[in-house]
Amino acid sequence: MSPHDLDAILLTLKLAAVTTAILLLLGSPLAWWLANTRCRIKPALEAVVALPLVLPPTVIGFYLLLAFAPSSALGQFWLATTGDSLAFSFSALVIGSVLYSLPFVVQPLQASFEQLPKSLLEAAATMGASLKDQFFSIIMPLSKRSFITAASLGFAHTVGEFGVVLMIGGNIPGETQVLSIALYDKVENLQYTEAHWLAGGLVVFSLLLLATIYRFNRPAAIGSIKGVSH
Amino acid sequence: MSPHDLDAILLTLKLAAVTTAILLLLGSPLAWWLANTRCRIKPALEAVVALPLVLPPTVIGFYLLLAFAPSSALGQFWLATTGDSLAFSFSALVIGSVLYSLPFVVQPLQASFEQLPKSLLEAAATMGASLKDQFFSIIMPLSKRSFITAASLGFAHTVGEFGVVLMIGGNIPGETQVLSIALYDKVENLQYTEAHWLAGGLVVFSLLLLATIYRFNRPAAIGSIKGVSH
Amino acid sequence: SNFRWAMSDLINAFEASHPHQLRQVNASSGILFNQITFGAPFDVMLSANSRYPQQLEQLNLAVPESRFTYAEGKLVLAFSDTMQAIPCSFSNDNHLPTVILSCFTAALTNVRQQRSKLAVANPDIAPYGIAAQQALQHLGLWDVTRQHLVRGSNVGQAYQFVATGNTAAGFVALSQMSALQNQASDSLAYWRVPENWYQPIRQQAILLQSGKKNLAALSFLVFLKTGEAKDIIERHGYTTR
Amino acid sequence: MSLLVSLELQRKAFHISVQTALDSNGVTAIYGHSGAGKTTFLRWLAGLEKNTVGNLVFNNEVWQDENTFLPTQQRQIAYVFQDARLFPHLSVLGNLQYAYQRRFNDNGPLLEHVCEWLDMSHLLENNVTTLSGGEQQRVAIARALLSSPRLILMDEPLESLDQQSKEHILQHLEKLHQQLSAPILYVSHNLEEVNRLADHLLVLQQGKVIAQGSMLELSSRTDLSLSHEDNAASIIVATVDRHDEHYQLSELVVDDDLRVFLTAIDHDINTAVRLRIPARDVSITLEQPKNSSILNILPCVIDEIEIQKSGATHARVLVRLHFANQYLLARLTRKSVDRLKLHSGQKVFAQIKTVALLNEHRY
Amino acid sequence: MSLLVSLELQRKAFHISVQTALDSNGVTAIYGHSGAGKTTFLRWLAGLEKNTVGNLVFNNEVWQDENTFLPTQQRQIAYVFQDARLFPHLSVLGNLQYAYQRRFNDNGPLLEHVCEWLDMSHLLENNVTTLSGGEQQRVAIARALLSSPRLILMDEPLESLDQQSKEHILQHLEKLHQQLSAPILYVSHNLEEVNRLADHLLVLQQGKVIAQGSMLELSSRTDLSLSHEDNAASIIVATVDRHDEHYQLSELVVDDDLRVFLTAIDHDINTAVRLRIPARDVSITLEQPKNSSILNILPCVIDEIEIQKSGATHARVLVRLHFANQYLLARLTRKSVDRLKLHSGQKVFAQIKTVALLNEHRY
Ligand SMILES: Nc1ncnc2c1ncn2[C@@H]1O[C@H](COP(=O)(O)OP(=O)(O)OP(=O)(O)O)[C@@H](O)[C@H]1O
Ligand SMILES: Nc1ncnc2c1ncn2[C@@H]1O[C@H](COP(=O)(O)OP(=O)(O)OP(=O)(O)O)[C@@H](O)[C@H]1O
Ligand code: MOO
Ligand SMILES: [Mg+2]
Ligand SMILES: [Mg+2]
Repeated sequence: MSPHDLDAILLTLKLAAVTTAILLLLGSPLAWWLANTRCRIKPALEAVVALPLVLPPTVIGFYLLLAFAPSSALGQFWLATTGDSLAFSFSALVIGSVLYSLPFVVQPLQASFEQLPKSLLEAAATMGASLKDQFFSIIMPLSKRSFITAASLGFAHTVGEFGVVLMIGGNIPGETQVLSIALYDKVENLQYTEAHWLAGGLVVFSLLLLATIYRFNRPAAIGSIKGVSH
Repeated sequence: MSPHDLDAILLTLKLAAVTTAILLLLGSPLAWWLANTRCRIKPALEAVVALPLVLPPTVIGFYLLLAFAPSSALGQFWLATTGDSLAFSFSALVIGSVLYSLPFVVQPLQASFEQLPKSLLEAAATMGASLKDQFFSIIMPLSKRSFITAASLGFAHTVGEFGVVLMIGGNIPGETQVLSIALYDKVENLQYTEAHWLAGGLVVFSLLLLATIYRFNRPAAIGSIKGVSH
Repeated sequence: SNFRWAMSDLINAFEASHPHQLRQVNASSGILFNQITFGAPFDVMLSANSRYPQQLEQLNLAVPESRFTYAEGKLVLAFSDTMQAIPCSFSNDNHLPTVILSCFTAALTNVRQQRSKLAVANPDIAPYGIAAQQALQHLGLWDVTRQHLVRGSNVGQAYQFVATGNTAAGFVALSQMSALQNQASDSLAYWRVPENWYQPIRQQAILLQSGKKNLAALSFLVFLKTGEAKDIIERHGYTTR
Repeated sequence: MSLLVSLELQRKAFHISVQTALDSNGVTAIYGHSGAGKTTFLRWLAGLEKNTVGNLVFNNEVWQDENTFLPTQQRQIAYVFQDARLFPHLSVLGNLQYAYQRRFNDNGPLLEHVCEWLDMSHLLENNVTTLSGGEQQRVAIARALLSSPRLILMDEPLESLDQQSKEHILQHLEKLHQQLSAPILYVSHNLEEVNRLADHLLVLQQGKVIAQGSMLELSSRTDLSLSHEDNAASIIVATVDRHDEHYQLSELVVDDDLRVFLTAIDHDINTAVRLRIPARDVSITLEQPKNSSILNILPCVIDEIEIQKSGATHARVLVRLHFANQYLLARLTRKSVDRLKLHSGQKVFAQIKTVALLNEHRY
Repeated sequence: MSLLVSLELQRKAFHISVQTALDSNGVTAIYGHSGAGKTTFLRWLAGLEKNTVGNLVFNNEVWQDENTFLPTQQRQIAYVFQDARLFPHLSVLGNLQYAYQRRFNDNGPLLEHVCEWLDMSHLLENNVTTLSGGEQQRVAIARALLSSPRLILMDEPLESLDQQSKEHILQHLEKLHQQLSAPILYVSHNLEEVNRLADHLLVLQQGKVIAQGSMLELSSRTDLSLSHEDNAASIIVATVDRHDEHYQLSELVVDDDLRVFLTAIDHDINTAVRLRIPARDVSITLEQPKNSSILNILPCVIDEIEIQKSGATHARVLVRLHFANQYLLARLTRKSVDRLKLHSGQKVFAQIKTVALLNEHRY
């Protein structure tokens, strides 16, 4: 494994971690709101959230490329605020990944929130728990399984992201060359043996990581209640 | 829009529909089993299911390419059975998409199944409902939201698939040239206007479709029970 | 992206004799072009054709007059292990054009009869794809092979299709064959396509606006024109003129 | 029915160990304090408790032994859970139909009938999630009965109902029970309900059977904690002798010569019925009272006087009276026992308020 | 407390309309049949029912009017739900701490005390999903009390408990209630429980208030359906006069000259207490009985004889007796009324079985 490969792996993990963190922060309240609102615009908003699912990543990437360009409003704003150009930067990858993986975090959370027994929230409210308190003390632990699903879908989808990064990344080693691109590069480079090793390592690592997550993630036992009653 | 584009759209929809159908058929029992088993190998199996999430699509595509080759066991079996080579066929795309989208269907379903009140299944069992009967009469309707999430994630992820198809598709118009590839070609070919139209159409269509799904998909009201009790 | 192997050697040679560090970014020419138009921080572009550099010039994204052909690519027809029998053999030096023509025709017919496919780079976008199309047209086989074509998004993919045995044969770049030989892995059988069957694949380099003041970029372009560089390029299966 | 039971079950600190044979076709009440293991036992009978060691044979059909475990859905039982467990995605009617469409045979009651006597015809279209507690419970009972089971398990089914609905449902349950001829295992800690409904009784305490037998027999035993409950009662058997239309009373004969009156019952003359006489409704006089509103005054002999030990009830004494072959329990103050100088063998009169008599179903 | 209530609420076919002012610091029972709207009313008080039109003012603090809607979590109440609603991801202790950590003030009971008197110290580490029905209910009560609320709402909290635990909890609830000084609204359809616990009563029928007032007053009214229930009782006020250590009895004086005995109570001499006298435990004699085990025999005057109309209860008659300023209800057979030729104004003796008297908390 070359130092470039190591760079790519670290960069990918960093990208996925940052993206997942942002997604959870943004996605949880959004999912909660979507699960509970009776607002008219809800279906529209749900559709917008789901959009990245349907659009080919290259399309998303292409439009992001347009949006990030130094001549665009966003690009100029970014340049003015940070002094750096947005295009082909790590920040650009983060923005792209967040957009691209949003539905993978929001949808499982929303589904879980909608299945959550509201009666328990009512009970918590009578004990003085504010909405925020209810979120952390009841909703989070009861949706643990879905949070883990959401986080791992979001993380994994970012690790595996290819089309968007291909378009907006620029494949710059150490800055925007993530693992999926590096692997693609190896294959294109006809370095099949190296590709096998890298991919094999990724598989083994992922399997171990995932198995560990799932091992320690027994679901909260809402379902198995003997008699919720009386 | 050229006839090729229309072909690509239709092909994409067909691929996504077939893939989603297969995924639901395979994924529901798998998810149910995973949600309920206490088997030792469960975490391992969960990790395997989650693997396509973590692997870049191009890697998956590359290995599929190896697996589909006429010299491989699968390739030979396919050639012997159907008389056609597997690679670059619609079937190959379906196999690839099913593998690639599997976690998107299995994970939301599993999360939902684990949140399902087992007490209702016990009640159904006392009324003579077999496991299959329970599945269709209780589990399915109560997990409706998650089935829709799973199906739309699976469908959408297939529509948006790019890396895998790029590797195993061969870009054959009418057979393996799906929308994401066609769009990519347009962008590479600097046909921006056409790309905008196609992408714009896709966005509008998707938004309308999604909004309609979400509009008619109000969740089953497990949560809002007033008093499940006594 | 067919030039990547030559590029690595060029950079090594360049860095050995110059006090500069270079970073190589590989992608298909079309992607690179798009990225440059949207502000990618690149200084020099080495394209696999002349079209993208010309456009960059027109768009004022590149330094006028800096464009030049650094290499001319060569097309080959490569065969995979699954190609059941290659009907004849020849060497480009000592056979008559008619013999070569009939060999190609026989080989391509054989691919069709095997119900296998023929891999090419996408003629709509990739320079080697255009060349492959021209070669097929020259053979008069374009129309009959069309439904047997598998189109990779670039010549690298076309090569993968052949190398993995998913197509019996494919039009790829000579540079890929020599790269593989360098790696000492299983090499594929291939025939060079006579150069008069397709338009020269002029691979052009150009200095981008952002590289205007970059000494490394400027000196690399100068280096590309040296004999040392040309030797390296030719070793990788290109001609330089 | 015959139900042969042998169960060992361990749940953390809690252990159930039950060996018994239940062989009645009537209602068997399972009585015990909170946490005694009633629900767990019932769940095990239904096949809902895994990881148990035991044998269970219902009417010669093996439901569980070392090799066999008949899954719940094949046991052809009905279960009214302590929580209602209505299906939230179905309407009230949908819930009923769910059971009805899967019924085990056609001997059971019709959907309309069950709706009618459980007073829920007006609720059929409702969403079950909006039902009141009592309504939910009624739907759960209806649903269980509609599957025409071979064995009915009921876990405190009437808790959240008011007295009137309870009464109403109990009456119909008695009738239905005869029609279905499915035995009922009925968990309750309401002694009055148990007395009223059950033919047999199984008393659980900390996972063990501490008493078992016919209701009649158990209810007059003073050595069981049962008789020290606030609601303790004795049960006597009597024969219907005469109906008094005018006063809406029935006159019954106990042991050939003693007569008791109770609110009109619709049993035929000469049928034997069981009467429940709460111990606290029985008082004793030494002389036959005159001009008293109490109609039922039975000459008895004092059989046993049990001074109670526990602090709070120290003021009271349980007295077992004996007339012919039957027993009556009376709860008196210790002061009265002393004042009247009551002692075993003494002849006294037991005064029982007519209205305190409860009629019983077939015996 | 003062609670000003004006509510209009429509749920499909069901309509609640309540206008009332509750101004007691004690326990107000909300009584009514299944589906009367008790739960819905309680939920509205807690702020859990949306889409209502109404005004709600608690101790001069507006909880709801046209412009205001104070969210549940700011009302500082406690709610014991009809279903337990324990948090499945927390242990028993976790559930208790959840409430305790969020308590509204420090006047409430300590965690250990509540655990002790609800008899759940041995359950603290348990998973709530494995608790028995009664255990769940106890945990739910404990959890509600631990938040030291300003107002306690309880929806049939004692249904799944056995008599003994019920008794035990009621006693502590009475004590705690004095300590917390938070008013309690208590839904129940158990008349005995209501009589026992409540100072005030609100009777709901199909979403309307059909009676409201002090328990004392309402319980002697024969025009309410209340007095026709099986468990109907009158409530009288008496003063503790003497404690009889030996017999564990207390002697009370009613209206200066009449004496009643009951099982020892621990109230001080001269405190006024309420006594509950179930109508069915009262019998009438024309002469003073002698040598009877019944200790309580009160000379009374017949005030009113109410012949009941409904078929099933046609055998019985409700008689209101009157002594000094207080009323007693007696349920007799019509036959006895005729036989003894009972009529208004007649002087009779009411026999009350001592043991049937229930002591009441502070009045
Ligand atoms: N899985 C378990 N783990 C630990 N304790 C358990 C488990 N299941 C039951 N128990 C305990 O076993 C005892 C008996 O429970 P069960 O539900 O059978 O009681 P019950 O007689 O039905 O009581 P109730 O009348 O209150 O419903 C309880 O103390 C309960 O906490
Ligand atoms: N959202 C709703 N939609 C339709 N009907 C409703 C709704 N909410 C309540 N009801 C009806 O209102 C009536 C009163 O319900 P509520 O739960 O208040 O009764 P309750 O007095 O608590 O009865 P119980 O003693 O059985 O618990 C019931 O008949 C119920 O079906
Ligand atoms: O420019 Mo390439 O190497 O054919 O894509
Ligand atoms: Mg129980
Ligand atoms: Mg209610």
